[in-house]
Amino acid sequence: MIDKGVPTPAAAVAGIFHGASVMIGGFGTAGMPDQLIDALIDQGAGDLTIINNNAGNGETGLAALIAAGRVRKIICSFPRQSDSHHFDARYRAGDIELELVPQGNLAARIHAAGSGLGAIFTPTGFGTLLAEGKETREIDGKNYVLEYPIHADFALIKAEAADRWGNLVYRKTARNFGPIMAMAAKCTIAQVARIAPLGGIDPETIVTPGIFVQRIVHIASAAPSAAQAA
Amino acid sequence: MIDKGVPTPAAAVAGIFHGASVMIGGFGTAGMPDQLIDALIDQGAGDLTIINNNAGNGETGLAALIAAGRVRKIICSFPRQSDSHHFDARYRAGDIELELVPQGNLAARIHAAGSGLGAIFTPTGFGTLLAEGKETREIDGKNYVLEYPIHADFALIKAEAADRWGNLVYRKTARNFGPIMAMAAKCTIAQVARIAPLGGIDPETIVTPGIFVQRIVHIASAAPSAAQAA
Amino acid sequence: MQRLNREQMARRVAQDIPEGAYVNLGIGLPTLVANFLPAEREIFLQSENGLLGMGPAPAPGAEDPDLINAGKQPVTLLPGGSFFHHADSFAMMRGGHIDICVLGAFQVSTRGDLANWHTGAPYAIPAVGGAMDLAIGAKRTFVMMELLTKTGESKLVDQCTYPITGMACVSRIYSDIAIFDIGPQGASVVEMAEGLTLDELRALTGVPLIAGAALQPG
Amino acid sequence: MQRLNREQMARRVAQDIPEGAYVNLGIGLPTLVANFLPAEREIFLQSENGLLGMGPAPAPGAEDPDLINAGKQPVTLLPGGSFFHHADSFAMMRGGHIDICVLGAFQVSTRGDLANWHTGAPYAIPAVGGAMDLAIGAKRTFVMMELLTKTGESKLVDQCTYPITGMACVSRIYSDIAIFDIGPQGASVVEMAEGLTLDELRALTGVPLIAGAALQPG
Repeated sequence: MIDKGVPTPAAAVAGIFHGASVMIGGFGTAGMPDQLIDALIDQGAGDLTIINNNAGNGETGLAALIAAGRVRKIICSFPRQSDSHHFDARYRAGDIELELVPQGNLAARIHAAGSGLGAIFTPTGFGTLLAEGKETREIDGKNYVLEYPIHADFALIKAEAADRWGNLVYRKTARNFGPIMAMAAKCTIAQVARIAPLGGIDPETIVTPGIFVQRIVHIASAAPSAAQAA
Repeated sequence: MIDKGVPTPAAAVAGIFHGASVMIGGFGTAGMPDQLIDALIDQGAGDLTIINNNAGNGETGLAALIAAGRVRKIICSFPRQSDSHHFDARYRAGDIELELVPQGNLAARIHAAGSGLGAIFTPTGFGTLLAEGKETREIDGKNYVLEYPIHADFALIKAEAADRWGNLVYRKTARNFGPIMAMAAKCTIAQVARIAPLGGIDPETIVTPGIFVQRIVHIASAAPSAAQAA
Repeated sequence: MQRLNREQMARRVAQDIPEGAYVNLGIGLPTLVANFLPAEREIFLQSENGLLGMGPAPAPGAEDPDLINAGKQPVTLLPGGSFFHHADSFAMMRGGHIDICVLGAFQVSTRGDLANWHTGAPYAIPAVGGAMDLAIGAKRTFVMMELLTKTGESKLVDQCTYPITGMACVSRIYSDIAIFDIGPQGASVVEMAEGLTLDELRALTGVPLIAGAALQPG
Repeated sequence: MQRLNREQMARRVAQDIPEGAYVNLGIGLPTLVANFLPAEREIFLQSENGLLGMGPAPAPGAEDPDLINAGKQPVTLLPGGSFFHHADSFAMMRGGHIDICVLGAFQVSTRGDLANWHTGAPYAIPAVGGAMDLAIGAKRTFVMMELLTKTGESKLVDQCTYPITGMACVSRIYSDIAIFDIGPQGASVVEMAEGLTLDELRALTGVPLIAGAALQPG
């Protein structure tokens, strides 16, 4: 019998190695897998390349991972925020490498990785600093930049519910990067607020089929109702 | 108030012009929008370029459109079937142009069109007859073929339910090409078995957001229960 | 000269958004436009973090941390709204499915280049977010901005001096002093603040301006 | 020599599919494999027309025209199964998420080129379907075929004479006479029909064959 459930966040992040590339879901704090990140900090892996939309907020989650000195490089679209001081300090000190990617290209490159494409011509960024040095091409009268897929060794994402085969559904705008990161990583680890029985999620509504998910861990405290009460 | 509903299949296919490119959903007969195709035959537009996975089965639907002499070119992955005699005859007579595309490249090219990409490097077909004359490139040790998006003027698709904003849900494997064709066509026309009130479809389960749909028509007889009884 | 304030600018943009339009309102000033959309028009607001059919801010206490807009503010979803993932969301944008995108700007050139993501200052940490996708994706890109900087320089320029966000992507500028259409011939003036003349506007901006149809003597 | 019949070949392939594998079974002979998967193993069958967790054929009268496999035959969905659109389905394939794909073949070359989509006959109407995506997408591509044509020619060849479906994509061949692994060194023999010698097999195929580990004297 296949059961992708693991008992604890520590078990969920086991095997994430020094130097790994790790996608982390979330847009700001919505969909951010806080408990998995905490477990990753405890686990100790460093020299990580992180792919996320942002570069951490405040003191928890990705910001804490950065503060702990575990991140060598970050690929993201929007690092600078009012409370991104941990990233800011390490970036200004030259301790973290930044690859800045327009948000839609970030999504498209992650999606391309999950879909097995070798590269894509995207119109976003043409003629800008972020396309400098990149191959460009005019196709049907419009200009495009060649962008390559972003793969990762691991993805840490947050979903609303899972069954033991790893099928996932999400909650509202916490969905964001979860489904495409799940496709693009070799090992996708999801923290979920609820475990459903097999067949308990309507097959028409499954957003991420279990084929894209390797481990799930139930985090009751990650339930949105709890977050709302906080 | 926005209501994308139109009263009849004839109204739904109004404006499809001579020489238009028309995507038609369906994999075999599952998801094939039969009533819309019948209406298109009655409407009279010809010289059409059709994008579909197949090239018609038996005597109805796409096969009837071909038999009526309305199709100039077909882009598909699997034209030859035991009952594709209308296509076979016209193809052998040189009356229909065929662009044969591997099924996954067909899906990826339609998806690329809907997503605004200029071209994609795909591994499928490398080294085969179907990549002859196409640009290729080795990326990270793997070989890829450059393929271009497939756009269309119209898409005719079949879904299970819609609301007046054009949000769609599908039924089982009748989903197939519907969601991506809806993204890739300038005007997407959906025949649906049920009209839901606005808000009557759970927003977490909407497969095709209404932004991709321009017209919907209610075809009670297209309900799968009726099809099963037939 | 009677300049528009921020609310008046937002109201003016809202006037031009037709029923049934799919619209993305950028962070900052453009977000205000939502407050002035006529209640009798159904207009679909998209937020690039994965929702379509965005409604107004929730009542205090009813905020949901999983239901936010691109500016990470709590929002609501209208009946008929939907959720989707980031690749689908930017496919809507990049694929030309959004009718109108309204953005703020540091500068816009008379050929429609937009600069709104980076001051280019050497100490600044760059951040782009969805700006470049929004700039080039929509069928029409509207810019909302005050026409002059605090030191009186025109933000409508011959050539952007800040790093650009997108090339030739702006179709219309709504400012506190005038409204401009951007086309192959350059910038044409659609409307001006009461009491302003075209020559005064030319002097303020220092760029060539065409008199739009509505300014022509009948 | 004791050749395997079609059912025995399917049973032999099924033996090698481990629990938890994501598997696509091609149209024709490979479809038979589903009948021999051990009931105690959970194995995920994908069909490229948009379902994962495919179950057995429905009872007569319970067919649903909207629930079919890639061969357009009625099927069922297991609890835990899911539906998705064609682009997602082929992303599963092309993106390397499927562990094993089992396909029929006209020919396979000793370097793993597969020919199974087109006889190349001038009068034939070509049809490719998902064959090219399936051939190159899965982590491992198994071929199931009778080793010899009806006229006795080997389908394992030095160089395919039919138009190929994919280059160097086959990892293993299950035939009625022998099982071959395809690797950088060429074809190695994993198992042979009882009573057959390696030299006899070499004579039947006419291609260089390596003795696999299991055939080596202990």
